[in-house]
Amino acid sequence: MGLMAIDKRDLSAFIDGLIPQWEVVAPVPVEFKYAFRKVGSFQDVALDYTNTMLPPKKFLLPQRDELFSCNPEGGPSLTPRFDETPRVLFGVHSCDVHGIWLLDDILAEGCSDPHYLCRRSNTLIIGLDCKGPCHDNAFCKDMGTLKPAGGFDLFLTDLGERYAVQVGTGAGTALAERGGFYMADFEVREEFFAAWQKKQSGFPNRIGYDTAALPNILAESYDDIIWEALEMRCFDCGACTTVCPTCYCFDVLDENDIGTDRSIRYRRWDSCQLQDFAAVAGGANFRGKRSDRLRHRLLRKGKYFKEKFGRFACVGCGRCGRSCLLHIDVRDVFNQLKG
Amino acid sequence: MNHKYVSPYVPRLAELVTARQLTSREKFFEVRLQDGSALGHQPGQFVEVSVFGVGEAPISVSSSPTSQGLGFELCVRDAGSVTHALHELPEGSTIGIRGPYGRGFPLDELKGNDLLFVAGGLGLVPMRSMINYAVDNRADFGRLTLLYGSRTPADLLFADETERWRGTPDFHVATTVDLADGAWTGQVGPITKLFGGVAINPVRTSALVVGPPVMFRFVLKSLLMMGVYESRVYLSLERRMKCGVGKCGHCQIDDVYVCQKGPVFPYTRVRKLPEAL
Amino acid sequence: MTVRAGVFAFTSCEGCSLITLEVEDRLLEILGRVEFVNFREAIDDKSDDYDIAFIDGAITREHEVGELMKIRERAAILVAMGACAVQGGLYFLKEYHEPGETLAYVYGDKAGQFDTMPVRPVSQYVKVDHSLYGCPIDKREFVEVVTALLSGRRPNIPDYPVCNECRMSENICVFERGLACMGPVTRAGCGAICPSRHVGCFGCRGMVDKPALDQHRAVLTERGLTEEEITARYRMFNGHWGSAHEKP
Amino acid sequence: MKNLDIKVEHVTRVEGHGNIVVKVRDGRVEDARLDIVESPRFFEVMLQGRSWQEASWITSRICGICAVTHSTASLKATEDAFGIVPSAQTVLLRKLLLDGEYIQSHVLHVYFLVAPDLLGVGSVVPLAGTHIEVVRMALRLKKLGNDLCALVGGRHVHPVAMKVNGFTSLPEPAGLASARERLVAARADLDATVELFKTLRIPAFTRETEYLSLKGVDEYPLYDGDMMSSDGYVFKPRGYLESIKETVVPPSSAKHVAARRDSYMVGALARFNNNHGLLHKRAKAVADAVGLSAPCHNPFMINVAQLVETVHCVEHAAETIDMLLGSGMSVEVSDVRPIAGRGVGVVEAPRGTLYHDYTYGADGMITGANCIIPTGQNLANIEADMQGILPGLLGGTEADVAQTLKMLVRAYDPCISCATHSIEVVFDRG
Repeated sequence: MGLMAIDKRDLSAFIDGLIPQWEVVAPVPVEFKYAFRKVGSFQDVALDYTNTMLPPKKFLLPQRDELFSCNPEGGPSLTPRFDETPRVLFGVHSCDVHGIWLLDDILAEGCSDPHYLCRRSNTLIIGLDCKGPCHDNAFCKDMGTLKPAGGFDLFLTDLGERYAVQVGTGAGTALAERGGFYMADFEVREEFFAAWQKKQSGFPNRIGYDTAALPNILAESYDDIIWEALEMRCFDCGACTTVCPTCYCFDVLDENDIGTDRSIRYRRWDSCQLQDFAAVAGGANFRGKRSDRLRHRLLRKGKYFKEKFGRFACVGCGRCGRSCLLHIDVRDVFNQLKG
Repeated sequence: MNHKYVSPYVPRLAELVTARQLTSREKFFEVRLQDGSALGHQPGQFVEVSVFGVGEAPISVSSSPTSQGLGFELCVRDAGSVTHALHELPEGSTIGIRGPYGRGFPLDELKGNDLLFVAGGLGLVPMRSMINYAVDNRADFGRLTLLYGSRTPADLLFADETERWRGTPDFHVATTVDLADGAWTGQVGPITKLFGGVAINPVRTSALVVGPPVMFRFVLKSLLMMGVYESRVYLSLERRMKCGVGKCGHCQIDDVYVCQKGPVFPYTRVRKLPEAL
Repeated sequence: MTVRAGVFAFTSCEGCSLITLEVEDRLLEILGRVEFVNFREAIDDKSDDYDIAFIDGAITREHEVGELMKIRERAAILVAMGACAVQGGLYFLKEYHEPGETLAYVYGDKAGQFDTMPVRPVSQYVKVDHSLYGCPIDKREFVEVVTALLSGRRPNIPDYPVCNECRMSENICVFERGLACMGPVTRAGCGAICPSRHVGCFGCRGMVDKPALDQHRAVLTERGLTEEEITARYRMFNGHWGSAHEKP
Repeated sequence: MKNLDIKVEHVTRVEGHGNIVVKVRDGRVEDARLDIVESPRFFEVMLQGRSWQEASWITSRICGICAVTHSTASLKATEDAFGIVPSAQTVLLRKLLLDGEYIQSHVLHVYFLVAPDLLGVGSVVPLAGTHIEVVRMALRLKKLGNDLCALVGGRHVHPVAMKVNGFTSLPEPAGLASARERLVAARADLDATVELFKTLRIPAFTRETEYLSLKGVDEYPLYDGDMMSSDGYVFKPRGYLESIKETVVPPSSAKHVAARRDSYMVGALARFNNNHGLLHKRAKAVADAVGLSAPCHNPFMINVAQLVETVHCVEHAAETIDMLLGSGMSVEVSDVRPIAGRGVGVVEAPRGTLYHDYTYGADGMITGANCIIPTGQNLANIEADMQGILPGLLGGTEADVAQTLKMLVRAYDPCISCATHSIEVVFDRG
């Protein structure tokens, strides 16, 4: 799709113009960090933010996602629940756009997940380019997520007085028709290209090899002692998967209403790093060893999805490393495995 | 509400037609889908059973698709919240069924072969589906042999049926228990003890193995020593199949979702999955 | 279905009993399903015929043991309610002082007239079917246990660390605020209420089944806590847990 | 009726385990006691060797009903010891928390524990059948109190956000604004409660009594002030040990307390009698409407005084929120430097004056502690009232006598587990 532009002074009117029609979600400051929240006005948005604590996936796969309700009277009758709230995720950085793009593939593949797809089809994604590395441990460049390749409707790159706007979908085109946007002229294209060049050189590589080799390196490291060593730094708390833009594992639970006999089946975020994740009702735990759980996570991130979808299930955002109290950092592990 | 999306997580309603105690821990259920349709399963597949307000659990289908009944059969051990609630339900209750899910035994590949069924404990539940399929399509298969091991004589499942199988032409049945009581006159010891007493033609035999994880390693060793081809050994793996549709992640071993690619796997595949055994 | 229930308080502040009345939004619905037939703090009836017994408080006196055992015999389901009942709670702090001195300090020369024995959780004396964790218990979890028991399912009580739900709440980690926290080894379910208010977790919900203690100590040491400070943290709500293994 | 032996084991609808014991011989009251048979809990010992940061966290666990007041008294004691004067914002937030606790605690007591007696039912459960609107109203008001505590302190039972010289985090202004709306809306429920109270028959019994409470200057005093007696003397909180004395009275595991007379009363009625002029005008109007005027010597009127205070706290909370929002809250740096010494924190709990008294070493570790709890102070007075009321009851049946005595005990809203642990500690005052 094409390249457009919008003057900075027009962005506010554009976003505020969306709010009556869509639930607009954007990064906002929370003390010295940031979080994606529903905003009431463009003024609330932190344009110049570093990575949010949780990725925006929480609006597509909420922590508690009701699948259906059950009314035992006359049946029982089961009513599926679908969230059709029209929503705009604004200000999503390239790494997180990649995360959503991967979830799009994963949750559509095979037996597709309509609860996700329903939310997704009602969600517009307006990305916003970050200007520099958000943190020392971000390794987006190594994971190939410096610029978006899919999964967005519009994507904004700061050119000083205006933004270059990549249009990713037809819905994005429709958004751009709301006013303020114009086709990119030669000058915008030049600046956009220059900005991209500048961004590329401004981000260092933080993995000491070409990540194309990663699946093989991980395969060869299956029995490496590094997994046992990492055990000594892991709590089984699942913070790493909770903050991950591409983790989507869930648990399914029933909840009863005390006043009636109705119940709700819902799913909630789960984590392959929790001790009982692979335990069955009979008591056997098929991934009872902490080192096996750690390896499983890293293999998912760096091997399995790459082989299946052609893309890593790690976007290099570095959130897991920052949230780990004993500093288990995917980037460090990838580096150490190469040895 | 008509919706363009159909959720795979919403079960079909079904009736518990009969419920009968099988052993102290297992109960046997006949289940019929409310819309009258057949489940349409293959031997070795499983369903997700819902007790509304309690939850959902993966359960192997125990009846053969060839069986004459109107529904299908489940044999359930009281082991968790859902299975306990299922045991408590009276006949006629409404439950939810999703599935059938996964890949069962490869019927086309098995056709024409001798079949060696090796079942440990609850493993006989899914195996029963396959055994009855073979019995009902007796001409499609060669020699049939069932080796069945259980903890105690009281834990033996489907005793009547085991006798019926014994009476089927060219069907050899051998059982063993870990702990015998006074009345037990049969074999005592691990299931591998039964291998000495069976006469099979290894090159014509496909071996189907279902049982607790500890059993697999010894059984595999015995099978391979007997000369059964690796490519003709099939295992059914137990995992925590929560969603049944390859999403929730709980049943994943290495890069494989057991609920999608299993629970029945050829040994040649399992061998490449370090987390499988 | 309705059930008959009793709420029994032993050595406690009765805050957990009070929480059962603090679910104002659901209280009338609960009262429609749960008939409280013995609940000294709230009602006059003192029936011995109940299905579920909620036990609030630790066991610190000989006669409490007998009463507890009687309750256990009568109740089909016994729920230990709150840190005192579940793990002995804060009261275990007195066990770090010499017993005779303890009595004398509080009751002076009349100390001989008061009996007390080492603080023990309810599970030390009777089988506990379900536990409601925390000091005090969490009201949502109380409703969850009641509805689960009424529906014949196992209550959904987490066995993973507070860190998990703290991250879900998008809290800034209290370690980043320079505070110490028991979150990495403490059972979740409170919604990380303390870290959410910028307070380090004190571990009131007790530890997860298999806590990563060595790792936790490593974190606390790395953040500059001394051995004494670490021990003080561990003793606060988990003294009895420690004594059953190694006294922290 | 010449002889009477009453033993009510574990009086219901009170917090903690207490037994009423009465012995009458030939029409003469030989014994009238409220025995506290709660397990001793040794908080003063538990505190020893713990740091100043943990003190309020530990002492909050003295009581599940008035955890906010215990935390407040504890923080004030520590601040007193360290010479810290908390900011105006901190004080306002603490007062708002106290308002929330008073609303929740008084509503719980008046509606759930006392009203069943006055309406002739056994508990709030049948009350839900006969007076569902009353119960709904009570739940709304109680939830308002709870939510106010949760908003400011994180939760009501054992708040988490209170700390020495400040708060760990501040409530959201939007939350305060919506709480204010609910406070104003609660007036309707309170008006209805007043109408209900007008119809209740409150036992007529008076006994001239000494009342102790904080002394207000320009505000009805819940948070601070000097101590005053209705007998006309005042004393500084720090000097409380010179004015009130605790004694151990086995078998009660709670100690009795007395000042210049053999007994005194603390709590809502004491505060009303001593400070009624400082009540919010709406609360004063309620007092007039339900016939409460100072001095009132009928202990059953404690519950009426609680209603009056509830009205006051609802209005006071709304005004406090206005002040907080008007000045704008800011994150404050709370600097705390422990110094060796002793500090006393006195606060009015819903049930009466609460004293926390800590001695710290230079390292900020507690070396000595004493807590005097309202119910402990009321115990001697409850027994004096029992002795006073009994002669007039002897014409009735044993069951009637027991019922009246239970109502009397309940009127005091005793918090028994609270009261079970303390004795005077010898402090090294150099």
